[in-house]
Amino acid sequence: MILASLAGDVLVWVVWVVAAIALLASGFAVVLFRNPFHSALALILNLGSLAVLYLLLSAEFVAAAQVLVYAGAVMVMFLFVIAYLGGRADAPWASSQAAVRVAAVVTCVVLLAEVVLVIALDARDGLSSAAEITEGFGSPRELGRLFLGDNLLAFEVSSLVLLIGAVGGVILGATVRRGEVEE
Amino acid sequence: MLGPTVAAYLVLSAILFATGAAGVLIRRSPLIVLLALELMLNAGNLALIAFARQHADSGGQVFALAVMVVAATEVVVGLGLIVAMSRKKVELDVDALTELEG
Amino acid sequence: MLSTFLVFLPIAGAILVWALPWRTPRQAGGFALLLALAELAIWVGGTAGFDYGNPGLQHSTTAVWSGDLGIAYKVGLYDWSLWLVGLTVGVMAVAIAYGLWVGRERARAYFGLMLFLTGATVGVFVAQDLLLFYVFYEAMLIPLYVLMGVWGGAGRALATIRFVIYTIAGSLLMLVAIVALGLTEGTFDLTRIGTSGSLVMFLGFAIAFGVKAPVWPLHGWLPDAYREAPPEVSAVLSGVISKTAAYGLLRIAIPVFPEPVEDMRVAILALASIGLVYGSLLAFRQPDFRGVVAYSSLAQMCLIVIGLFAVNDSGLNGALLLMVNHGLVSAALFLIAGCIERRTLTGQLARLGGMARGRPILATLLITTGVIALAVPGSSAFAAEFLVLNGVFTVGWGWAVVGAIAIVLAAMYMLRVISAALHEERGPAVHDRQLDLRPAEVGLIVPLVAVLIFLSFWPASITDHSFGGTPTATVTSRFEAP
Amino acid sequence: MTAAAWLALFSPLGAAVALAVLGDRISRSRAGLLVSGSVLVSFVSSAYVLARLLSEHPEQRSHVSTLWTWLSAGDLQVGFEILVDPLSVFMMLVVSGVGFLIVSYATGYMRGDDEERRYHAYKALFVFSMLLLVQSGNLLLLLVGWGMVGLSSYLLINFWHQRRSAVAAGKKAFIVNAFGDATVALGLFLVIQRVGALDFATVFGSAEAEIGRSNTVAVLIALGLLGGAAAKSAQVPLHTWLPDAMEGPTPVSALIHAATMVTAGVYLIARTHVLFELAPVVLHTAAVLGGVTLLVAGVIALVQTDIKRVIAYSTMSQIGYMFVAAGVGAYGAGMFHLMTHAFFKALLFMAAGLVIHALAGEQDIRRMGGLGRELPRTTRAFLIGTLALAGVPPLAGFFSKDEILANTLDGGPLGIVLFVFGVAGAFLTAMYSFRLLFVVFRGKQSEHVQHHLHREPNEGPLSMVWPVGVLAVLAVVGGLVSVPGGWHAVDTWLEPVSRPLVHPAGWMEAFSPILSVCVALLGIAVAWRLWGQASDLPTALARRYPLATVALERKLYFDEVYDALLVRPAARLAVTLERVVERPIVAGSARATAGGIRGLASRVAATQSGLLRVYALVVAVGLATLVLVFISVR
Repeated sequence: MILASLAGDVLVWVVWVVAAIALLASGFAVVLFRNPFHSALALILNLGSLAVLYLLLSAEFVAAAQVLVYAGAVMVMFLFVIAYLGGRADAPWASSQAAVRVAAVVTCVVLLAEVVLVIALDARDGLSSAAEITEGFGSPRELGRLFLGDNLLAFEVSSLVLLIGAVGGVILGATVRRGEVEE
Repeated sequence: MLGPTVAAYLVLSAILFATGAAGVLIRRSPLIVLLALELMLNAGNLALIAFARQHADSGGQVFALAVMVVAATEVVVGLGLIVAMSRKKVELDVDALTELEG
Repeated sequence: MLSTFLVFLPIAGAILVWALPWRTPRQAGGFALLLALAELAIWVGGTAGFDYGNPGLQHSTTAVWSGDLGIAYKVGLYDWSLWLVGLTVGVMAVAIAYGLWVGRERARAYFGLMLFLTGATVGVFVAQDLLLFYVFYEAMLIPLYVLMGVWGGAGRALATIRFVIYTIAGSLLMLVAIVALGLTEGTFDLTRIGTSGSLVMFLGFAIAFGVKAPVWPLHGWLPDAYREAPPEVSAVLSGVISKTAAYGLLRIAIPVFPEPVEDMRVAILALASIGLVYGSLLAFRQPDFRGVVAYSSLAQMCLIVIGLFAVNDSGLNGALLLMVNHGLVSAALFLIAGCIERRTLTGQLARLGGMARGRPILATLLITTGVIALAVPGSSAFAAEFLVLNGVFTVGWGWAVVGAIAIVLAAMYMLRVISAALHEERGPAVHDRQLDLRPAEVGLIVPLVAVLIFLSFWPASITDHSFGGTPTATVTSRFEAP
Repeated sequence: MTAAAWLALFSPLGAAVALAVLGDRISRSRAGLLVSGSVLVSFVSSAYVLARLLSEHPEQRSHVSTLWTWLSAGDLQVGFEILVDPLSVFMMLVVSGVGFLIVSYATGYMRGDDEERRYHAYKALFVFSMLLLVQSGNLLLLLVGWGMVGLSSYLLINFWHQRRSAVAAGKKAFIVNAFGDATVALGLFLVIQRVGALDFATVFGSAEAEIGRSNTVAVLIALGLLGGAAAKSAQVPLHTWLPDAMEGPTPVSALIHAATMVTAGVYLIARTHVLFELAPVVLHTAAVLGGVTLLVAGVIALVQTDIKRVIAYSTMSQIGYMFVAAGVGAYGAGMFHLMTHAFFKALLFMAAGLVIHALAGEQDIRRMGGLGRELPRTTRAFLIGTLALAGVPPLAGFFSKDEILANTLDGGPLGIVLFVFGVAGAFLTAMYSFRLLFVVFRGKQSEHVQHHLHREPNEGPLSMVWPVGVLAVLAVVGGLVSVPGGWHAVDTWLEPVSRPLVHPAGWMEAFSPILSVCVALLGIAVAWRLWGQASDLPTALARRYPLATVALERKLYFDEVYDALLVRPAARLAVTLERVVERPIVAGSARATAGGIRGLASRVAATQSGLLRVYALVVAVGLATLVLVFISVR
């Protein structure tokens, strides 16, 4: 039993390390690639590795949603738009102002350092061991119960947000088209 | 819990967030800014799910799903704006948009 | 439930006025007036079932917002704040009726704002949670900014800006004090909050309320605001809104900060006494009707503050009576000023005069209100000022002497304004064609004056039915029911 | 019995309210009838109360009745209460009796005025206020009545409000009286502080124990009350408003500024004599004020040329006598003079009113003369009034004035001085009153009289003539209720309420009348020499002493001094405050905030490059800083 669980632990570690590396690498790639098309592809990888991490965190349903909705639908939309824009999508890599660029990077590093510091301060006690989880943790059933129970309002508001987003997208397209006709 | 502690996930999340933030702050292409924003949102999601695991509370996952909804909506609107800009023959450069100047 | 109902009936009404498709402005205004009168009727009904022997909170409703921070929606009425709520709903009903009679433009916005103002002001008087109090306090100011800035006179822009800046500066100080007090006490619930010895927090509240009242020298916004706002808004502003400051001092600053009150009492009494004499002297110099009433309001509010900070039976009862009384008096005076300005198109005293001739109703109402305002013995104002000065007399006889001098000065400026408008030769802006008060105007002002006369015959109707009969003990024990 | 007293109190108020509500829906004559009827009701009720009191034992003639609590603060409870006792009934009878006669007279005098109804309403309000003053059962309600008579006096003085002088006079009267109200209120604060109550029984019962004798508090309380009394009764130095108050209609002068309101100061001293006796110094001050006033007013009256002003100064002078009486502790004598003075002074004013009526509003005695032949009845009435005023036996003024003088003789050294003052005053009184009589009714008719006199049968409407007749009778016989050496009905009646401090011996009661009658006859003789026949002596005297003449004509410069000491400095202070403090606060704050905000705005605007990324950077920096703050504070 101990061996089996040890083997499982090692397996999980391996998966985690791979996923983490993929996550960070693809993240950097998104930011650093010059071509938005490549960046988008990197983001898909990023989202995929995130889904793996979600699985490791016993969030099966979210992982599935991540892959289907995000990596699937949303990213496809991205790619379509990038393809539609074609060459115009290419943009200069960096800001015109060097000072802003440096300040931006420094700020991000400081922010990172601060957050890591906070996590480190808590790593010993608060974050040292996770709570025990039950069988159904992260299952669609439980999430469904939560969504339609305690968080019904949030659920409804989310749907409303989606609806408004969709309407907004349509309107943005429509006004532009009319503008073109007038031209 | 198998594998690394939640703290490790949180560090990952922090790095990812910082990367995304840097992307937003230094890239000029609105498309890449949008992508970098997605990175930041996902970093947040990762932290949420990590905490959900930490406290054995599915509420965090619900929250993450809600964030996804917001992200998807944002992408729709953001891409719509970009397409509109392109149709209006506006240069696709964030620094070119200085209408808000005071 | 009564408190909640009194707050949200007008607010709901405001939403209806804004949202429903009214066919004519008059319909919207009529609906608003109907609601205001219904509110008044509910209040009258509430006075009947009130337990006046009990100094504790009554008709209260509680709904917790945040248990950890101790924030809740908690409202309720005390036997003394009941009168201030009554003043509010009464004066607001009259003001709305005046707006309807005058026919304000953009009626839906106007009447909606007036109703909203009613609800928010009642909210200030019933809120028993510090943050809720702050929310209502700010909610009350917003409609005032708009009412003053949109429907005001020629100089409204500057007046509004000045009012906004002064009040916002005051409010921010109060917000800081509220947060600090709530966090140190662990609750924002006014009925559970303990006493605090913090001078800084006390000053935060005191300055915020001092701006709103106003107390000298924080009155920079006052003259222009009272001059430029529409008359009925000036009436509300000086009649009702200024009382929220006095209410705040009485409900929060004095009971919660006993030691700072003790330490600062001389300073505050000195400022208020200066303001009292100062306001009376300047009122005597003002060239226009509303200016006189504005500065007299400054003096009266200072007198209320003097009574409050005497912190004894006589001073507290007197201050409360004076609040109600001054609310009615200044509302009536501003409405009369409005009626005069509608006829002569000016409030300049030099251009008025001789209006008593052929206008007996105007003359009677102005003289009656005026002599009540100057506290002729036998008037409710006299009863109130007598108590206030008697209260402060026991603190130090000098304060009472200053107050007595100021009351003689009050006689001077009030008689000046009465004579300048009504007596002597006819002024250049006065013509025989200008009518006496119309029945509608009489119907607006007479109820205010009637209540004043009633109070003159029976001032104890308020002093006997407040603070459970034991003002000092009730206030120092922070209004706990025994 | 108390019900009757309440009826007496509220009946005029009811009339006033009815007139206010009805407006022009009631005819003018009915308005007059309503008011005089209501005052008659008061008089009849008062008489009924008197009858009931007479049937009781003298020591039990005191009844308090409270309708409701008027004002309260903790332990302090002040009721809306009246006190029925010999003193208040005495005053009720004077007020409602003389009031009824004068109100009836006024229905004729004011007939045809545009705002007759308003006049009657004010008059009813005044009678109510005055009754409240005298009936009140506690000090606060007394102050209420006190202030409200001042208010009605203001309203009636500037009744003819188109006249600038009338408006100014009204304001002046009100403000001087407001000063008096304020000092009374301050005195009451001290009483509350010491005694904790304001009703007469408690205050007088525990005054000595709680306040003490002759200490600062006792003196301050009495000074406060004296301030009010002096202001209301127009005693030096607070007398300047009374002559100006003659701007009001003549019946007003008769009722308010002669018969009732101005004598309230004497009533106040008699009513609160317990408090005054705790501070004898103040009581003596009151007597000295009275003595000074009676001389000053008497001298000024000698040179005044307005018929009503002469009588007004005479009123001041006579109230001076009452103050002397009250100040030496002869309260009964003071109240007795108050009553007889009400009779003969009201008579004089109403007779003067008939003259003014006949001359269509003319009040300057230099434009009169020789009216005796034209207005015989008026002349007779005026003569009776003058004789009574001068103290010629056996008219009313003789008995009351001599009772005062006799009482002063028992008042120690100060009393002797006051006696001398009083005798000198008697001389002056005889002189100025007969001057008036001679100048107006004897001598040659002036051109003005010849042109403007309009004759009426009976010399005036019946409603004006009959009250004058009644008052003339009263001025003749009214003094007989108290005869030196015989009986002292007024003293005996008031004894339970205000026991006198002085008890003149028999020789005093014999000596003072003989002396004062001699002096009065001397005064009349001098007046006859100066004004009774054609003579240039007055003008010669005036030329001989120009400074004194001018000083007297300018009323000894009291107005000028007040103007320089109080009015102008206050006005200057107001102007200075406005310029030095108010403008900087109001205008300055506006300029400062506007300028500051504009400057701040331009600086902030410079940072708005429009570059979204820079904005986001600022947000990120802010976030980083905030996190740093959270880390460091945890």
